[in-house]
Amino acid sequence: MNMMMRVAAYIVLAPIVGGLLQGIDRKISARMQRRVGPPLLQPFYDVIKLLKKQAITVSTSQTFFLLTYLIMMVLTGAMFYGGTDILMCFFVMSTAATFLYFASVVTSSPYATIGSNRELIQMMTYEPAVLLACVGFYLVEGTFNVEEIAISDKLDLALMPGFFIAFVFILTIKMRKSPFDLSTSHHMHQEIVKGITTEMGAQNLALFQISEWYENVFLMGVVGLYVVNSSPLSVIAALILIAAVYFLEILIDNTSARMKWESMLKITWIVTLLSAGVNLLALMLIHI
Amino acid sequence: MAVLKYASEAILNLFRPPVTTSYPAAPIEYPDGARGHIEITIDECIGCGMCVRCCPCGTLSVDRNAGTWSINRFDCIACGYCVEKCPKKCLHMIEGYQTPDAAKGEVTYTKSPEVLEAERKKREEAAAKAAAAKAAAVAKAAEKAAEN
Amino acid sequence: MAEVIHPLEVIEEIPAEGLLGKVMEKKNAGMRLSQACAVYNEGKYELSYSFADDTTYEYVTLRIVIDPETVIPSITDIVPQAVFYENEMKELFGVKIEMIRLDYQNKLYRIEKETPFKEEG
Amino acid sequence: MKKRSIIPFGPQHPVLPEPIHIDLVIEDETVVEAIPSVGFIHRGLEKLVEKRDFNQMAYVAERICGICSFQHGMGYCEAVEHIFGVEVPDRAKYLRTIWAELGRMHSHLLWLGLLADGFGYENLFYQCWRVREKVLDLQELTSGGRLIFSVNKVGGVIRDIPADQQRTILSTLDEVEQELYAIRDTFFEDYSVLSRLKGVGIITKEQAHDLGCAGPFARASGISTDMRKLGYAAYGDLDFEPITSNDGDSFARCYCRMQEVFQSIDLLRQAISKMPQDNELAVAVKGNPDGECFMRVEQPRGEAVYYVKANGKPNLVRMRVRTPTFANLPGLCEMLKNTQLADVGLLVLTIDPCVSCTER
Amino acid sequence: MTGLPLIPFLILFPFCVGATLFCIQNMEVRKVIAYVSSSLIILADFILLFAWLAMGARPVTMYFETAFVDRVMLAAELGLMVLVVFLCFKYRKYWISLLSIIPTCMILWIELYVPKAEGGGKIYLDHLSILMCLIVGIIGGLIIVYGAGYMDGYHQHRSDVPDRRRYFFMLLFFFLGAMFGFVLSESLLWIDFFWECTSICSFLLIGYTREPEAINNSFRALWMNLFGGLCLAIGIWQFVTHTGSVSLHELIAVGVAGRAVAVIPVVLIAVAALTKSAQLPFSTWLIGAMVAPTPSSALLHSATMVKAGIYILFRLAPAMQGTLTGMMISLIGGFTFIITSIMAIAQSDGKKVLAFSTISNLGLMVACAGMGRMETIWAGVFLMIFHAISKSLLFQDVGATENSLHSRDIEDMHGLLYILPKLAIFMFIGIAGMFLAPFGMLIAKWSAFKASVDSGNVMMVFFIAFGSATTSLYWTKWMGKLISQSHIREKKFEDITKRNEMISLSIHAALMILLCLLFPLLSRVYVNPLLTEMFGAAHDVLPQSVLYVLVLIIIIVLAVPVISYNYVKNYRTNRKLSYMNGINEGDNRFFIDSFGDPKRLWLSNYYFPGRIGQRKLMVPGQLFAMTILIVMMIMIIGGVVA
Amino acid sequence: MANVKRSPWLLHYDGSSCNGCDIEVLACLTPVYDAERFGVMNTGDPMQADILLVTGGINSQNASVVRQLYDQMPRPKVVVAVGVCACTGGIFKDCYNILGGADKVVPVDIYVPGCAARPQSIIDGIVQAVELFQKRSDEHDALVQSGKGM
Ligand code: SF4
Ligand code: SF4
Ligand code: SF4
Ligand code: SF4
Ligand code: SF4
Ligand code: SF4
Ligand code: SF4
Ligand code: SF4
Repeated sequence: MNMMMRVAAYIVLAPIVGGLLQGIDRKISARMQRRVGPPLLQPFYDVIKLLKKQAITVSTSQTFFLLTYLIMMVLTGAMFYGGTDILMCFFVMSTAATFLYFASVVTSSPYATIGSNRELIQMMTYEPAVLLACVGFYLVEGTFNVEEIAISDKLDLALMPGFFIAFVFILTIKMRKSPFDLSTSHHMHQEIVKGITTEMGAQNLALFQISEWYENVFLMGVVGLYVVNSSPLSVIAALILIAAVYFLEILIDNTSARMKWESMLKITWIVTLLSAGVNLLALMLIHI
Repeated sequence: MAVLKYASEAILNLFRPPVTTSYPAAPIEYPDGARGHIEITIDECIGCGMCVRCCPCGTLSVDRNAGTWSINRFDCIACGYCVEKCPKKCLHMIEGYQTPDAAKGEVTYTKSPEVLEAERKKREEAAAKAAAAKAAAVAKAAEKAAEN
Repeated sequence: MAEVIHPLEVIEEIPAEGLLGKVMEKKNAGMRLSQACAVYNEGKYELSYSFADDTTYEYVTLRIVIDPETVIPSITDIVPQAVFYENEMKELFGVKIEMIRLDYQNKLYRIEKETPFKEEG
Repeated sequence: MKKRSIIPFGPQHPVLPEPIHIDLVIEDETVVEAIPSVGFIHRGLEKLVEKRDFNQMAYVAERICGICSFQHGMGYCEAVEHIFGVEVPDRAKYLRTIWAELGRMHSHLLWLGLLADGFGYENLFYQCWRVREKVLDLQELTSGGRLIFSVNKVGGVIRDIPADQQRTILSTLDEVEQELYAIRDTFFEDYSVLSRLKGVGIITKEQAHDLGCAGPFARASGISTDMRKLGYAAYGDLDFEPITSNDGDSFARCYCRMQEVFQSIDLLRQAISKMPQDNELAVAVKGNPDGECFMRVEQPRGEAVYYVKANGKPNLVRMRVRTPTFANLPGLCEMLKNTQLADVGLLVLTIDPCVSCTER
Repeated sequence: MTGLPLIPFLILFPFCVGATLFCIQNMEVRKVIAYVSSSLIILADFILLFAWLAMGARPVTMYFETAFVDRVMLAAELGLMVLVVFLCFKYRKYWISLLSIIPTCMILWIELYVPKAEGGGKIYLDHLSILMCLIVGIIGGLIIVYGAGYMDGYHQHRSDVPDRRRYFFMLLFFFLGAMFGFVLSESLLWIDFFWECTSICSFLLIGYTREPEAINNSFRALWMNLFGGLCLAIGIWQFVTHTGSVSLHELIAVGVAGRAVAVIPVVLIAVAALTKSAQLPFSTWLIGAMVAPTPSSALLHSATMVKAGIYILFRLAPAMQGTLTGMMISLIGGFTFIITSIMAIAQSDGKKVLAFSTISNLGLMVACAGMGRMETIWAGVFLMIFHAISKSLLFQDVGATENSLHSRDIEDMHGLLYILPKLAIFMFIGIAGMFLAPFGMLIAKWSAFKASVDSGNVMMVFFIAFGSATTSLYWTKWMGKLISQSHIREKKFEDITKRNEMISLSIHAALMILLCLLFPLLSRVYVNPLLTEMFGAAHDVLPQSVLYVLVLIIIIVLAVPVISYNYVKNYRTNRKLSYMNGINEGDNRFFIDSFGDPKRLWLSNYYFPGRIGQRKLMVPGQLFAMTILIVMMIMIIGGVVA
Repeated sequence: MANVKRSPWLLHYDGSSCNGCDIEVLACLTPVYDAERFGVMNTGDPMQADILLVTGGINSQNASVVRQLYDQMPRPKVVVAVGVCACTGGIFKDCYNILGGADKVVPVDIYVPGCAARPQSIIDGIVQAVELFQKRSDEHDALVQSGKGM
């Protein structure tokens, strides 16, 4: 029943938390740029506005793909907070991402298509680090089960710093932050216009936005998982870690240029190989 | 080469006040002589049409007889050429811009009734004078003709 | 106090037939094409091709005066970068220029009015 | 062929504030073919000579482009003054220099910001524009207009910069200089920035010469040319050397422009310190011009050529502006070959196009 | 028991049908015979399965006295050799004939002169061989049904190719017989014979069109496969001369016991398996094989024949576990998996993508076999099942699409959903089956991943982590093409897919979805016993509870699109033009170009041929794999000899 | 009747202007004026825009582009003409290639004069446009509720 509660809490609260996080993000970014910035609740105003607008599409099936993306994303998070298999969560997340790709590519619009091609490259770039993070948990805890990982006595972060670094690194891609906001960006000027979201207007964009909130809350949950253990204090530590990681992402976003796909792929894979790889070798040695 | 070169500045910026002005809550401060819009001291205008002819946008119109001077503020580029050219120096460049609006009509300035009255009188006088002069001239001419 | 350069600035009038030769000559002298333009004046085209030298700041303008019907060759084979200048002359003035490397076919600016500059006053 | 995408780039494109269109053929993200087209801003303003007299044309010339508006006005006026054979008063020359250099600063800061925006560094864009606002404030203070000054006329200028405003300029310049250091270092040293600029869109010195490039674009390829050396306005009295770089890549272009901002600060200080004290701002010109003149000035984007031809009537026969962007278009076409799609917008920006003045 | 007549039926019947078909001129009659015999084969497959299950589902060895059959086989082997030598001389590839002559002579010599321990059975039935039979029979039968329709379309579209359909179907049936023989045989000599049969069938099918390219490719396939045959023969010869036994299970038992005599035969047979499964450095033949008509690509070069290598590796897995050989095999498999999946990204020819992906997936199976742990074999078996079905479906679909579209280039499939909807949907299902979350391939991959972690195989962990990322890329971008709005809407294509093709496609698609739902069951009732046979004991690789949760997730994930489809079905919206910087010309297909004329928008996926293309990576990959192979062979053999 | 006026997203297009007004539009978004205070986002994508800012007097080649961008925006939408050129054609209205104002091509709701229009002026224009946007959104809602619109 506890599990059901958590899942329900995620489904209800994630969009609120996600929207607030984004509001904080925009506010902090503005201050880093010496601006006042939008109100904290701006993301919600935006989504409400989008929902209120006339429904438009370039291709009618886009809404279908986006809705599927949203539900899959919710499912991913629900599986995670429900305490199931973490590897499965990420597999479902990839499937969700595939639907986002479909939603964009179905339009046959030049910039959406280029954006989605880049999205694919991004998916290829972050997937190894994600899989390896799961392996890290498995090696440390002997299970892929989120619940078991969360209630064990170990402090995962201490044993898997390399995996953590790789994961935080790819978070920049997942959260669509500079320098890796290739496929679409929250910023105004992008060489491929709005990338994958180019053809999404009104309700469709709102769907996309809400999915992102769900996704971010899920990802932040994974970050928290690195420190959550049987000790109740660890929850507070997790929240601090999440805040730190989120702030770091904002800082990176505000202090770097957008890179090109080749640099992104190379740098990310090298970081993944080095940090996660060394960590993996070390753990394997202990393990065996 | 450095990674996240601007990071320290960005973090410091968090503790610096934003540079954002609070317009529209606070009014704009213009420096002296800022170019905003054209005002006319209409009563001094002699309706010579100099400004109309020199305006590069064709924004102005005058009607000497009606004593009006019109400007389409949605068409004026605030170049100030009319101000420079006006022989009576009755045009002025004033700070502050025309506020945006849903319509882009012209505004017409009409001389005050007294001035108009005075002008009319003047004109009538002048006309009368001219008529008199003319009559005189005609008379003279007739005289001359008669003489011849 | 910095030195002030007072470069040579001349306009050379040449016959239309001599254009390519002269352009070649300027190019070989290491000058770059600085501008090319047309004027329609009193029923004739005056075409100016200006060449600049980046070290001496010398500025030489070749001027040809032709009838509207005269066809002149493109200089883009010698100075490829002249494409935009020549396309412009062709589209806006109606100068008859042959064999432009990248001919926009009078659609560089895609204006609705035909050769607007080919009328006076 | 099938593995190539054929897509439009522009006219409406958020990376480029101005409408310019390129037919792009790309393979993966590599540009195979790029054919630019212009004409979305072509107004035909050169034709206005028939409807406006040569004095009014000064205001039209200013509006060829809102960025180097002053320089356009000045270039045009100098050309007409040349035909008249009049010499403007010394103080007017210095005032023109000050405004021109302020304009160069604001234009370069604007460009640096847009470049940062072009490679997705939003914060840097904001910081450049934040500093630029101070320059705009100076412009408004001294001329009355933020962008378009309308202070030039044939024969001189119509406004003076009194001593207290000169002091404000100097103190603001100090602030601007201080604030620019962090920005400069970010452009010159940040890894992500360099990864986008270094080695991208290389134009060699020979290519730059053959393609007829102008301004910072040419200087970044090692061609040391700067029309200010011709000594128009008060430049003959000031000490400076053209800033060049030999790399010919996007970074070199960024480097040259960034250094030119500092050079402008220096020139402004020189100009203010050497400003003559007489009060005359303009000479009167009588009658109508007759003759022709090619006038070259160094605008922020490089050599601009004003051709004015008059025949003794108030309306000119021809006014023609060859703007630096027009001269740099062939260079752009060359650069776009074999670059990455991500660099297309960036490279278009590195010639700092002013489509508006290119098409007039 | 011994009299189970089904087995000779399964092996011989296809040969007879093949020969009959070759003699019949009338096309309709041929087709009827083909349909009926395919159905019979499938039926026989099921009868075999149920009969064997009824017998208690225990491994059985059969047919001890087969002297006559042995002689016939020997004669046939010589016949094959003569055929190969003849063709080699005809096409001036003289040296290749040596690769046939040498092993044949060796086998001849073993058969005639080497004393063998008597009493070895010739046929062996267990879960693995029955599973292989089912795959070969069901998929083979369906592909033949499909092929009957396909070849009509093929010759319509390729009018330049001489019509040799009789010959084609004969070879397909011959192949089926040989394949049954191969997976059922216990005697290494029989295995060798059937092995050569499949090699030669494949060779002849690749050269079907007799175009120069086809002939070249067919000889490349021939020499590589014959080279494998040579390794196999040497391995057998080694084993026989040392132990006097020709029994496969004897070999495995000896290997598991860790005796040195088994090491060299095992490694040589494993290398032979690498050639058959087209692992690096032997991958090029399979890419070249794509010139053959699609049914043969689907049947031989993806779904079944190449699995012969996997099959034999699975057999050897217990003997390889923890040995250098196992390490070598897993290393080469893993390496092949990642490198070929990267190369697949650079391909736009649909069949080539399938070929690379086949090699890549085979690489994963090979790696699973090489690691030789129970979990990896579990994963490998599932990979094999799901791969066979999805790939067969995909190959057939691409073939049918090519017939209707006159192109199999993925770029031409832009908007296929709106041009040839049925084929596009099947293709979509097939691709989804290859890598998307709820489908079996992914779960199998996951357990392979987990097993690699458990076995501490760091290399494999990396190969899988990076390889699955690259795999997703090429599949996803293909799927994207199918559903994109078409930019060639004005051209009309007729769907000339025949009914029989559709039947085969639909059964494949249905099978795939069914198996996904049933796979916990499959795991418990079939694959676990299989592992028990192999390893002596089996525990649940994935706990049943996990499996049920998985199925639940599968159902939910499959349901999500359905739900959202229902939700948006009646959603009213306004169509807008797509964003083209404001210069669409009329609709979404054209824009106004720099010369003011309409220009067709064309969108292509990313391929990066200059960076990761076949030309760029194949040779380095081969060199690397060759180095691993040679160095490790030297170490292994040196270790035995020293 | 949701409150949509807190989130006006802009689409800016240079309809043959001299750049002066364009860079002032951009300046509105930069730290000193920071239009994001009002929830303004400058999106480059018509599908996502609520308010179209047009600068310049529109030349013949640009007319179809402006019209198409306008058409691609979802309702409710507002058009703001920024700068004298966009209001009337300004100094260029006599040019042969200038149509003379944005309202020659799309229905303009708010005119922002100035050459160049000051950032504050543009902000004023946006504030006015936002009120109109809210009004139209309410009308749109009513239509949707009555089942007539979509
Ligand atoms: S300021 Fe300029 S545009 Fe305005 S009315 Fe005067 S002359 Fe005309
Ligand atoms: S120029 Fe002066 S006096 Fe003459 S009409 Fe204009 S405002 Fe009146
Ligand atoms: S499009 Fe190009 S590659 Fe394709 S067939 Fe034609 S020429 Fe060959
Ligand atoms: S390029 Fe020339 S016209 Fe354009 S803004 Fe710069 S200086 Fe002005
Ligand atoms: S001048 Fe042109 S390139 Fe430069 S900022 Fe303005 S619009 Fe952009
Ligand atoms: S693809 Fe077309 S051209 Fe080629 S063989 Fe088939 S029908 Fe003929
Ligand atoms: S791809 Fe098209 S053009 Fe090329 S051979 Fe095939 S059918 Fe002919
Ligand atoms: S109104 Fe003035 S600043 Fe704005 S575009 Fe027109 S000329 Fe340029």
